Amino acid sequence: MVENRPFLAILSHLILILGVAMVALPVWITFVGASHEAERMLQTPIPMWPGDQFFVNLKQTFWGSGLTGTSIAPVWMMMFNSLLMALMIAFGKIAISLLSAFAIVYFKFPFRMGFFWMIFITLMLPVEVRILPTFEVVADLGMLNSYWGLTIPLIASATATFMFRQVFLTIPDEMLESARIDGAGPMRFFWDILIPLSRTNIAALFVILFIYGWNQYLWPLLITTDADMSTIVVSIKQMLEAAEQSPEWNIIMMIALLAMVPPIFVVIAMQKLFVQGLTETDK
Amino acid sequence: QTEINWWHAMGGTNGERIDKMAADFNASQSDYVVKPSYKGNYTETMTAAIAAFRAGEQPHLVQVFEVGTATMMAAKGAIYPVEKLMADAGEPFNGDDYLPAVVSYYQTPEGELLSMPFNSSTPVLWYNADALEAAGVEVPGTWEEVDAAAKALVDNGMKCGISFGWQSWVMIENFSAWHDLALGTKENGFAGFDTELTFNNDQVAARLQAVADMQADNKFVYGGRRGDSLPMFTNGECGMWMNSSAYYGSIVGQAKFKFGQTMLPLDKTVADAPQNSIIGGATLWALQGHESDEYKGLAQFLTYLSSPEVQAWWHQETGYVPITKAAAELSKEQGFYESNPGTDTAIKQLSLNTPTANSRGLRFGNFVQIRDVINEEMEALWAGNISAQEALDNAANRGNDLLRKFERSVK
Amino acid sequence: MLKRVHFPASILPYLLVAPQVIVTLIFFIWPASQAVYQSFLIEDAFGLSTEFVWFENFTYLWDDSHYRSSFGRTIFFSACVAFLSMAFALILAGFADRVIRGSTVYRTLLIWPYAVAPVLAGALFLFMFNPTIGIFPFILEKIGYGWNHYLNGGQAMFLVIIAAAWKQVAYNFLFYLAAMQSIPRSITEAAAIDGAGPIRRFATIIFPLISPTTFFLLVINATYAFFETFGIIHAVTQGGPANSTTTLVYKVYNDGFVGLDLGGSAAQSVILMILVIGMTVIQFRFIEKRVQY
Amino acid sequence: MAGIKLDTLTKSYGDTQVLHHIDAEIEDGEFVVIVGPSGCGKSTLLRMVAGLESVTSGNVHIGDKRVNDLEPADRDIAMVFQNYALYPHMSVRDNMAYGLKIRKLSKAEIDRRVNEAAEILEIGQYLDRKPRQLSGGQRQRVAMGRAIVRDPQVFLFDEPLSNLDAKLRVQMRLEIRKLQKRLGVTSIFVTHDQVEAMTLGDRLMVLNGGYVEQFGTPIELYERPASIFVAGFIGSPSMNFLSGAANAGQVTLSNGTTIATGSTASGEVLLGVRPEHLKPEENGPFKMTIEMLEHLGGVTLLHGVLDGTDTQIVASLNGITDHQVGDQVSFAAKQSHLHLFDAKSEKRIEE
Amino acid sequence: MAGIKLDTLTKSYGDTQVLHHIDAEIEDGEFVVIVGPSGCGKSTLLRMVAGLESVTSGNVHIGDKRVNDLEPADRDIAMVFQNYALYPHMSVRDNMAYGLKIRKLSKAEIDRRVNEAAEILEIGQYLDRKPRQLSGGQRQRVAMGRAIVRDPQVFLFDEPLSNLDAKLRVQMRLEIRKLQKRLGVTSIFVTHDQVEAMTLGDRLMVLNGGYVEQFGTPIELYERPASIFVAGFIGSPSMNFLSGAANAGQVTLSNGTTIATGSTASGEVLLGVRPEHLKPEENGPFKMTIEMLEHLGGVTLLHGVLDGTDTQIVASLNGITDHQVGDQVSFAAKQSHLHLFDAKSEKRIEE
Ligand SMILES: Nc1ncnc2c1ncn2[C@@H]1O[C@H](COP(=O)(O)OP(=O)(O)OP(=O)(O)O)[C@@H](O)[C@H]1O
Ligand SMILES: Nc1ncnc2c1ncn2[C@@H]1O[C@H](COP(=O)(O)OP(=O)(O)OP(=O)(O)O)[C@@H](O)[C@H]1O
Ligand SMILES: O=P(O)(O)OC[C@H](O)CO
Ligand SMILES: [Mg+2]
Ligand SMILES: [Mg+2]
Repeated sequence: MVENRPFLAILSHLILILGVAMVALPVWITFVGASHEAERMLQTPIPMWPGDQFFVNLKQTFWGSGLTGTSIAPVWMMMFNSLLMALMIAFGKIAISLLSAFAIVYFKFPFRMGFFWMIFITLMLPVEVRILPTFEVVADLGMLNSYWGLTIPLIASATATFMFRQVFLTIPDEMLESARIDGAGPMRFFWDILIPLSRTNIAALFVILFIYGWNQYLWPLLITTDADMSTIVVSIKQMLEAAEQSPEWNIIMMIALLAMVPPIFVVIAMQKLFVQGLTETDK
Repeated sequence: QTEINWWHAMGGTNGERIDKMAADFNASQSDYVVKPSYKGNYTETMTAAIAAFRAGEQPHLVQVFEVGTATMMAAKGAIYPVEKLMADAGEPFNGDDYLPAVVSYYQTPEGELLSMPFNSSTPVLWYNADALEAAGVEVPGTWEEVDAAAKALVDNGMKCGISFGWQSWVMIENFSAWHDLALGTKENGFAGFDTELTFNNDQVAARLQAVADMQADNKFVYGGRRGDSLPMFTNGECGMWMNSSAYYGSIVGQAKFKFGQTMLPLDKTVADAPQNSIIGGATLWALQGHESDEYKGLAQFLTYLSSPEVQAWWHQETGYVPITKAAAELSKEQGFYESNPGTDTAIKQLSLNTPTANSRGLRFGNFVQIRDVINEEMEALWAGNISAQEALDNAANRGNDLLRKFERSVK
Repeated sequence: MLKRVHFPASILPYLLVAPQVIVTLIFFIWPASQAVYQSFLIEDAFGLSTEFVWFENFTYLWDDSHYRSSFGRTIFFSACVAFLSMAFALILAGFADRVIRGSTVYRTLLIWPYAVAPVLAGALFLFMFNPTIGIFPFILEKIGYGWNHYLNGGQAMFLVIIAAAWKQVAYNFLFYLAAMQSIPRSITEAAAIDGAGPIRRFATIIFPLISPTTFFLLVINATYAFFETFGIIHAVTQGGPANSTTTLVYKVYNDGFVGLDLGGSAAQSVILMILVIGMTVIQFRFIEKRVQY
Repeated sequence: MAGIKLDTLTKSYGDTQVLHHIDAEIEDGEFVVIVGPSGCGKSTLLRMVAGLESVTSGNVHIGDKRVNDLEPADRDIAMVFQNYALYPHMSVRDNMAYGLKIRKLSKAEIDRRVNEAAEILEIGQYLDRKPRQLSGGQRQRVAMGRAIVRDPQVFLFDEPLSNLDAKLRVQMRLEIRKLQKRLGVTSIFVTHDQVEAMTLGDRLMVLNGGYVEQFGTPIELYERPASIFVAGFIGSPSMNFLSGAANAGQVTLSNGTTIATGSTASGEVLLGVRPEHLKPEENGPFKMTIEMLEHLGGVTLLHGVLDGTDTQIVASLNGITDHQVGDQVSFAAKQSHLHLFDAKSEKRIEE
Repeated sequence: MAGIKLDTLTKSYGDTQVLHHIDAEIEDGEFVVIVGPSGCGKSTLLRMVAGLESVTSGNVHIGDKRVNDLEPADRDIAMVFQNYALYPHMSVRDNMAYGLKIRKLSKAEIDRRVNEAAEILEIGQYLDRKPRQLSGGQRQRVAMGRAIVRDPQVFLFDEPLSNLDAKLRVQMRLEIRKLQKRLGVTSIFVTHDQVEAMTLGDRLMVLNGGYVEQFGTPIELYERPASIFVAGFIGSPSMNFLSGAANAGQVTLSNGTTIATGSTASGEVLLGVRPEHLKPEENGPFKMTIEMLEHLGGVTLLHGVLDGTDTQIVASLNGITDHQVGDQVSFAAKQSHLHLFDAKSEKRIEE
């Protein structure tokens, strides 16, 4: 910056730290909540500093049955389901979007823009508003209570297709020309050149879609009836429900914490690629 | 082994108890396996079952709360009346074994039982005995006394006198039954779908207005639609709490003080004596579309669930009323009521008098939505935006619209 | 912005778009058309009796003052969420852009709420604002302000707004910071030489220059507030008290899932679809010819 | 190795014709530079030879084969792009080997060719780097390398030097020239820089608005530009043009001065004379008042206006002269250094 | 108007010192060009004068005032950036008026100044356009205009021409020169292009690795470069350097040839001679075999190796010569055109 006054620098840091503190507060409270005994969490004011029950709660939550009597699958299993679902959604969306964006950008064929618009307009509609008919389709296809049912209906992606289209459009024409002169056919070009060149975007999209998949709520709630298929995010809402009767906030907060860890880990671990991929093309 | 799917809405400790019942049944025989699935709260469970039915993937048995009764009943092709189910499967079943207040809610006008009562409750008045004692007041029996006790509690330093949850159920449906007032025409809907809501009468309005006025000095504090206000009671913020008897299990677990339950307060300006309260909670509905062999297993399971031992245990653990006379007897024999005074309040309330047309229960279509509407209007009342009369009028009007819609949809 | 060269035409492109198109057809187009069809029906919950009623569900909605007011409420809610999260992000990004070292550290510290599920965010805020045990009601009471979002519609609205905004700050921050960092340094330097101090520079140079980002974020945040906050509302207020946090999407869900009024809910879906398509077109056109100086 | 023949080649995009009847024969091993201002169609022409653009009409032959309908990969050409178009995710080695791998050459053969090319281009030590770890000049060499390993019949270059800085450009220009001579591969090189064109090409094709203005050796173009366009384009600083009337072997400028040209032409003409051909000479016909001086060390440029007219005129003198701004100087030029152009058609008037 | 004084100015980033003891006095109204290769510290120095970089040690004076601690806005300077740094969201008029508005000048005064500057720069008709609607050259002028309206004591230019194409660069260079002379504002101009430096500056400061190699007029630098660095940097093509041993007024090259220099120096030296100063002369001391010819029209460059050595040598001859690759040519150079540098220190050996 232009002004080199230390006062301004300190002020900036102060405000940023304050901002970070404000943003982090909810999670701090969650963490604190997860580290006390259930009883302590029902007395006002609730504590602001961590207690000593963190690992006890963690153990109970992760290996034990979780919240008393939610009678759903153990937490590790729900986390596994969430993980599988998130990964399948992320990879599935990326794969089919890459292919369709490739077709739309690198080929000229009848109905090209028609396909594009169909993909684009329609998929903007969130599951919430078309959920019943979609549920019926899935049921008719016999995909209830399966990982396929959990993922495939969510796998079409306008955003990803659009983003890859943008990415491909920014790849210099000379790449294709050069590859054609080198004798590469379409699929070879796709694998050898296009995929490697889009890898930051793929990574960024992976982060977004992983989170999207992990955070799904209404869809898995409806599509799974088998406790073994339940996901962790769904269970949180059910625990809130159950909290009316038995408010074990410490365990709820622990599960909330566990449910946050994987997506946050993914975001932070892939932060650089994520930011690059996101801000350089999508914008 | 034949699998029998049972969707339920019992989270928390009750969910564990469900699992235990299923496991016990599974262990007791080798032909059938009952698989319980928790599907969220009452509304979510019901919706999930309906969605599944439309998709041909319905469970055998689903727990539906009492307000969904009309909807379920109307779906003639979807449900398998339990009385018929039992008969078809050759399981012994006798309606007279059940508490009249419980079964009457779920019978057709012809007397056929449609769904199996399972977890039935009724609202009671929970009180913090220590706090009442400290404030120097007796356990109240009338609304006048409630008001006085609330004042005493607040004066004695409590944050609130009384609160309640499931407000439509407690403050309108049960208030009306308790004082023998009609909620709607056509015997509260039992006599036909062309019914209209009439709970917007002076008596209910006066009561609600009085409660709303109690907010001024925290004698009454509103704390949410369902059980959200439970911590206010168990924390010692509120000295009295009106809600389902089924919170017994939770209160036992959480309250650090001496507590008790007593009958709902009487509004002396409305009636001289209480009539009877109506049930809540849920029943188990069998759904069509499965093999007869499976229904056989289901029938066995229902018999098992209604057995005196299971029901008594369930009743004593949860605070839901025992649905059969035998289970109530058994509990008495086991000395449960003696060692836990007040735990028979619910049964007493329900069997106080022979139910009248006003106190049998209610059977309104779209009642889930109507409850929403009532909740909305009551919240507007608590927030001071409108008067009690306005709230009730609005609720009745909007409710009637929904009734008309329902009437059309099941034509 | 189209390619100068293409691969020669063949059947290949059709094979390539096939998976996406098939999934779209089966899981979108078909269900969406079913929803449209349902919006013309009055149906019982189980789908056992149906009556075709043309636009009756729509006229019913039109006459329903609660539906109309949920429109206004949704717009208010979305505007507040977008404004709050964008303003907060803008301020933080403005300062992060100033600090030469450490802006990535701050980015790391700010980025993660993006990853938190809306339902979870709802749970956290519900816990913090629980009138009985929550920390904030406790503090508020100490300063003489009573908190009860079960009763007070304004407070309930405030609660879902900040929970929704909280989650979105991270995303907005990322874009704002990237936008600011992509402003050529020489432009701010030129402004400094022209005599503009930091605040003036921000107001007259930086903010106008990142206006494309602002517009982009506005669309994104509006979409987010419209749809993705469903989980938050569902977890925190369930639309209450007295409808005061019932947004359009929540109402679709509630009428369809809780109320089992399938026709009415489908009619609302159809209206939402039209809205979304409108928003999509705006967004598409915007991204396509991004405002660029 | 093979020559290239362009036969009444045209190109249109929709209704706009961007190339008009291009005819040219390029000898085997020849280095031809296509030069012209931006948008004149240079790249389009090159890309038609490469097979990256379709031919609207006419024919392209490489060797004896009509290649109009062949895929680029089948034309046995190699191309170097302005932005190098290196595959950014592949090492230098893989960049060079890619085309060979696709052609399914043996591993040993690929290695041999890559190493050979790397040696020629002195990029052996970078073989395992990624393109972004290389400087502009090194990238340029890799792009060349990728072309060389293919051992094609024809090299095509589309402004391969324009992303380099001035010094490097001069150096790479020399290298490309040497390399091409050494390998003897027929080459077409596109540029808009006249110095590059002059120094590189055996022959230059000057394109203007899709038409060939002139096709000849650099010296022909410098000494006998076929049009005002070519005359102004080739040479630096640009040729001075003075309008006048030609008559009986002399030209009368607008300020009345007459200059003997020895040409029989008559009518409105433009008289062209290059700055470096103006020599100070007392009473020389070109009189100017100096408005600005530029000392470049080796030469000094005098800028001014031809007296009695408003025609800008530049003279380039050797060494550092002691002229001052405001001085009046007279210049003369040899008759052989005067060029006459028809004012209307802008074409050279040949004697 | 004011002069600028740099007084033992240094700049370090952390541990790395990028500028070493810069001392210079720039006269009021003078046009000084800072020139040097990329990364030598030119921009850093300029930005220290502007106040955009802090001073590590030493002082910067503008006029009589020590400005080390003044904010850029308070130094009464104006700066033109390489990328112009125009405010993209403001019209040309607003771009120019921005600084004046901040200074709270009256509307009338602002209009007057903007219009005046627009007239000088001939951008009157673009005043209401946004920068993106302008061509490179027009943007350049707007950037100049923004500097002019401020009527500052000092103009600072950081490679303002390097984004323009060659033709436009020459033209803008002339315009800037004229404008500066006309306004008489003290100016510092940074460039890495020696031609630009030579033609623009009253004096040139040659920077190399953070040190001032030489500070003098273009002609001084051309005629008496203080070091090999300056000698090689100024002039195009670059000076030829031949290593040899000096002794008693002559230099013996590595191939045995001796050349009279008239210098009393002795020891290992480098003998410098510019390509344009080599004249063909039978039996001249510099003998080379031509390896490559470049015909630029006005001049011909002969590239070769000095016979008996492996030293590359370039000669630049006027016109189009008829030399052929492979020819052996001998050159001579006037004694006054020979430069001697100490081989160790690389400094000029002054007689
Ligand atoms: N795909 C296209 N569609 C329409 N017009 C085109 C297309 N490609 C090129 N043109 C036009 O054809 C003309 C020639 O373009 P070309 O790229 O060959 O010019 P160029 O001489 O290479 O210019 P430059 O020196 O800028 O690269 C231009 O006027 C251009 O606008
Ligand atoms: N902020 C900085 N931190 C550390 N080193 C820097 C910084 N800015 C510049 N440098 C270093 O200082 C030296 C001088 O940089 P400067 O930008 O002044 O060079 P320059 O002569 O302007 O080069 P160019 O012609 O490429 O613009 C360079 O080696 C550069 O790497
Ligand atoms: O909490 P429960 O199970 O007693 O149910 C209360 C109400 O009856 C639900 O409608
Ligand atoms: Mg081109
Ligand atoms: Mg610089």
